[in-house]
Amino acid sequence: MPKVVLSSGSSMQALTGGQTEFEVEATTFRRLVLELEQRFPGLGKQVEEGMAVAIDGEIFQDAYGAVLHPDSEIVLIPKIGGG
Amino acid sequence: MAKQYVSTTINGETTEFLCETQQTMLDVLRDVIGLTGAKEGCASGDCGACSIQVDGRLVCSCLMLGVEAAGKEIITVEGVARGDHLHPIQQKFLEHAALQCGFCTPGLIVAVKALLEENDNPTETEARYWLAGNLCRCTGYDKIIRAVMDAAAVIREEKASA
Amino acid sequence: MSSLSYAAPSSVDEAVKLLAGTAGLAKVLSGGTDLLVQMRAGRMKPELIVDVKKVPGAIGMRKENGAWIIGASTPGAEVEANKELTADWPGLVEALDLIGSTQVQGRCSLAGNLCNASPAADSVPAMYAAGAICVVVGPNGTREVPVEQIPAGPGRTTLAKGEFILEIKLPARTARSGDAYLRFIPRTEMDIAVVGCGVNVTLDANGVCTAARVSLGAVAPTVLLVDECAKVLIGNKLDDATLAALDKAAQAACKPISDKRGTIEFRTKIAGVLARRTAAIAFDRAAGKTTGKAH
Amino acid sequence: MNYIDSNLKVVGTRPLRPDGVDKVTGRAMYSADTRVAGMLWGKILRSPHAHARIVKIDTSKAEALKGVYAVCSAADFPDIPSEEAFVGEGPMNFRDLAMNVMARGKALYEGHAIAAVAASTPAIADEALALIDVTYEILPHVIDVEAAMAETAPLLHADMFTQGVDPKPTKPSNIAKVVKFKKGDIDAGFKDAEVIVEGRYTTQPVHQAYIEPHACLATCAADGQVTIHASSQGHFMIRAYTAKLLGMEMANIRVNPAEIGGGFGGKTLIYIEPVAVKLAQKSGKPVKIQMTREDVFRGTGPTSGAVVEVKLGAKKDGTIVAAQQVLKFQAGAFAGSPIGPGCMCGFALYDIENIDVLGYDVVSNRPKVAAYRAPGAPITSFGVESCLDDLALKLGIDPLTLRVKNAAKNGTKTHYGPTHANIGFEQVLAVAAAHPHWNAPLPAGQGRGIACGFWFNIGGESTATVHINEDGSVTVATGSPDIGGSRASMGMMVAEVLGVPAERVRATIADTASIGFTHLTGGSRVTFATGMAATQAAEKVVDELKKRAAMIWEITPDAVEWRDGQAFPAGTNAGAFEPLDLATLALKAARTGGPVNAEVSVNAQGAGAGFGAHICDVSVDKETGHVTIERYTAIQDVGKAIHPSYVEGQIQGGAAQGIGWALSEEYIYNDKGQMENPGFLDYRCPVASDVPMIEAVLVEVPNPRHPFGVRGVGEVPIVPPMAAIANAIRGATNLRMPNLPISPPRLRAAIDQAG
Repeated sequence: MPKVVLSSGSSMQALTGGQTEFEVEATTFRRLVLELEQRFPGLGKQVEEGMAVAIDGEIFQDAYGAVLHPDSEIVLIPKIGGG
Repeated sequence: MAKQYVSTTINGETTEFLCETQQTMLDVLRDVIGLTGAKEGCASGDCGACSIQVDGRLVCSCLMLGVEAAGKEIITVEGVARGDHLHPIQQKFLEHAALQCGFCTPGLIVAVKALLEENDNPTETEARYWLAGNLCRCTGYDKIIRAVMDAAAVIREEKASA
Repeated sequence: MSSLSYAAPSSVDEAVKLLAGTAGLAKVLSGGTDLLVQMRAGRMKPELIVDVKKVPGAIGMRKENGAWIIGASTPGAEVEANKELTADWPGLVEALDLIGSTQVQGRCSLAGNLCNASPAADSVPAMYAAGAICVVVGPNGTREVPVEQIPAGPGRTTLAKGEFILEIKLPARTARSGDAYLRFIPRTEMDIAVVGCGVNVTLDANGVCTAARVSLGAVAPTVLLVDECAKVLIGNKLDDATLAALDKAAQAACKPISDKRGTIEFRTKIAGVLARRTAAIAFDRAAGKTTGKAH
Repeated sequence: MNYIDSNLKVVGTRPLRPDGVDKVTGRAMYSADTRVAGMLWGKILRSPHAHARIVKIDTSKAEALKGVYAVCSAADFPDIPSEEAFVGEGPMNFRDLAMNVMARGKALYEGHAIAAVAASTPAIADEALALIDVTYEILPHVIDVEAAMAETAPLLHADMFTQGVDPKPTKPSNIAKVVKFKKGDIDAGFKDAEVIVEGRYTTQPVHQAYIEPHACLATCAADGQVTIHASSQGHFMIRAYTAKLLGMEMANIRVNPAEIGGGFGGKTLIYIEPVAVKLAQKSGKPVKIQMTREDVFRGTGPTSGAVVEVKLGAKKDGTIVAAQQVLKFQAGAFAGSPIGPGCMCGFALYDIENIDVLGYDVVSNRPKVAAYRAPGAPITSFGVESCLDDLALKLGIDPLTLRVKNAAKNGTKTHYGPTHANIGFEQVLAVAAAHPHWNAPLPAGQGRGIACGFWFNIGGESTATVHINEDGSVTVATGSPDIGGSRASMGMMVAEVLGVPAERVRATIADTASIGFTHLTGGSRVTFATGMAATQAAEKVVDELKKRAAMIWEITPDAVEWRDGQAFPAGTNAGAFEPLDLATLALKAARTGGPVNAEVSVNAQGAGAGFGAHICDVSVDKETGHVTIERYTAIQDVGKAIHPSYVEGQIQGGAAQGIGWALSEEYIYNDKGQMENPGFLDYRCPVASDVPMIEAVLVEVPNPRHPFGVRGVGEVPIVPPMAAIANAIRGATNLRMPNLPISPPRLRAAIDQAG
């Protein structure tokens, strides 16, 4: 199952009761968000609106479609803007 | 409040306008006459975006009253091009990519024109000090200075072949 | 709303009448590079602006048996274009050239720089050093005033209501004389002087200083004419001992404030540094060594 | 399709920019250049106090003044709830945005908007402002970041509880958020280290200092439809934010993008647009608001000032085994400093096993910060790259060699999660090492410094349309405001795909009603993301053109080949036909199915990260503390330069801004918390005589995720300069200057202290 890692910079441990790593049954990012919301109310919304994700090393911002593999590592990080 | 009547020459055209005493030449150009080439970046003479020539001399139009224009010959950026083709300074600014946002460009074009009329063979240092009153935040000045030196060369050639 | 009127008289009498005759605040307009900024910021709310540039004598330069008479409203750029004046008073011309940008040079004037009465004005220390005389016209006629008697404090002058400066006179140049002005600013251009220094000297055939005037800007409420510095120079060549004494005397003369442009400590130290560097240029010029720009 | 290794005819050349002539002749229309008949002048009253309760606002005298048509204050705007959203640049709390646009209850910084008027002339508007009678209850204020973090500091927001700490705090604080990143075991790392260096560095807030002050013109029709003319880094951002703050439907707001006179991140927010719309609604007349330069400094966002603590541990051979950072960022009056990127960027350049970063987002009585070129990265890198220089010195290793030894490469896992892929940092360092500047003998008395920088670069949503005009000329329209020449690169990419000269393609920027949503111009995303949309739109047009040619030749489209702006039969068995060029096909468009156009919207992913290395030589006047930049070279991996001149320009401009940040730019506050230098006279941006020629060296490591290999270039160049200059000054004086700006008084004092 894909592994989700809360980079501590995401400051969302509050929502996960301190958990920083856990596995989630999901094959797409969209499914992942729904699963997160179900397991940790508020986290899914937070991820959607305020976060970017690194899936197997690559940063995605707003990427429902992104495909997850069974061995995928998903790191939740603050969304990135710029000047 | 009674407005002042002023008759002047702008870019070769006899121009008459009414303005309030406290209106600067920049206010008059932009808000009374509708020549918006000269820009307001600071209204205190620190950025040069409003540069114009008055009787050939480079000034900040934000540091001159509109009423002072009476009887003067004024050149704004709109009056720099030679008829339907660009002045060598304008051409070189384009060729050297000496502008990004372009907001400081009108003031720079006029300031460089004044420089090259006084000295058509400036050193890089002379050019940099002459233009120290024209702030540019985009380019780091590098390409502007290259454009100035190149335009100066063109103008010298023009004179030589004239 | 408050109404502001404007007049551009063509004679001294007319100008004086207008300035003296207004109940409210009447301001003289030469280059306007300070006045317009102050009006825009609401710090200055005049009722009448008298543009004196059309008054005979206000614009232009002439030399009368060695002495220069400069129209007090002449734009800096026009003064700098005068090669003969620049040869006689390179320091004063360079000081004028340091006011603002090229654009400001097209407007700013000696009288404006002096009457704005900022202790940091660039041309003023140079005028002090030069021993310039102001030709002041007013309701009671014309009087000649040494330049150092014009500023009364930051933003204040000793001119009476209705008076304005028509001309600035520079004394005739004697042999082996030279002047210089240096200022320190954080950038290379466009800043107000953190410290300014003017030096004007006359040397004998051996390079010994026989006459000197030294001035400092931005280290006190008004520009200072520092006799102690002059005393250090007179009777001496500009050797290391003299330079050290000059540095010390300049620092001792400082009564600066700490503000957004510099601290007391920094201004004081820099005053000493500039005094040395400016004197070196003035001595060289008096000895006929360099004519190049000091900056 | 991917063009990276194809033989390019247009991309990589230097044609004149399509909008150039308008800009050198004064014809280009910027925000403040638009005016309409019957227009009113709007002006904004700003708080003279750094922190004060607004007891009462009496506007009756102002309203009674002849020539005044409308007055408004916070009471006229909806009081919207706290809501985090990511519409524009970075997470945005709309309640904060609303309260920043018009103070509600409290003035939180000097310059905070309190009320606004619309009058027939600017002079009357000024007079009206003076007639607005505001009763303030002055509150204690706090300016500095560490003072604001203190338990006893004056609180800006009674409802602000520090996020990111467990358990949730019970007392409010000025610390909006704590951010942590960890990799490996930091304690083990330092135990393992043979050499340890640390430093404490401070940076000043600096303003983007775009030369064009914010301005806008709002008109409001009787049916409630609003049109806004404004320059910004995103007209869709203006529409979204204005709609949100006024409770309007987006469809009822149309924003026309004026030419923008610089932004650098500072125009990714709104300040005046909702106010202009409100005044237009109240007065029934068009309203123009134009900030003064003083308004810009007092009322709009600089980037954060900060305290940066860095500790590095290394082996004798130079291998860095532990890296620790504590960052305290000023957010201004509302939460939201770039602390996230600040925590991520500093160590992103290096392959380090054990990393620990702690960041604080802190509010104080200053204008709310706005994005500024690589937000957060220059601040964190000033600390890290200065500390690295000290480490190199202590190890006796050349500072460039030390960076090469520890450089991040493809596969390096960052401390914030992602793994670097397709990066060109090693290539950049190799070019630096071989560059004549790095190898030139150093003139006596001068110092040489080097520092590096990183920025993620982003992609995101963009829309582009390509039209083949009736005569075969081409128009490309996008939703991305052109802040530095992007119209040129859009036109060039389209020309390349169509196989026509750049001059045949005109690029424009469409308003919010005329093209699909496009995220704002920022994050160095336009040439990457909008360029991707434009390229794909051009490809769709080519496919369509092939279909049209096939129809004319009565063959199948796949038997048609597109080359050099013409359709050819693909091989002999496709048949023998004269090639059909754009003009011919355009002429036959009606007969073959109608106009040939395509629109493409993308949400571009795979933006390639950027790395740069800057080398600079300085001389120091030891008597005055004045620093002169003698030589400057900026090397950067740009992926692929579409128009090299404008890529170089980005790098040169970023470097010059960094020079100002390093030496002369700062906010000076008095003890009342009022800014003392709100103008270009005493807020000292570099002028032409302050900087040397800046050599921009383009390294091209293509980004495989973009059809032309593009990666963002606009932000990286402002990251290295401060440390590069500080390192050069250390070389010249043997003094480590940890506090910015390195102004003459500071440097002279340090020189005297060292004796």
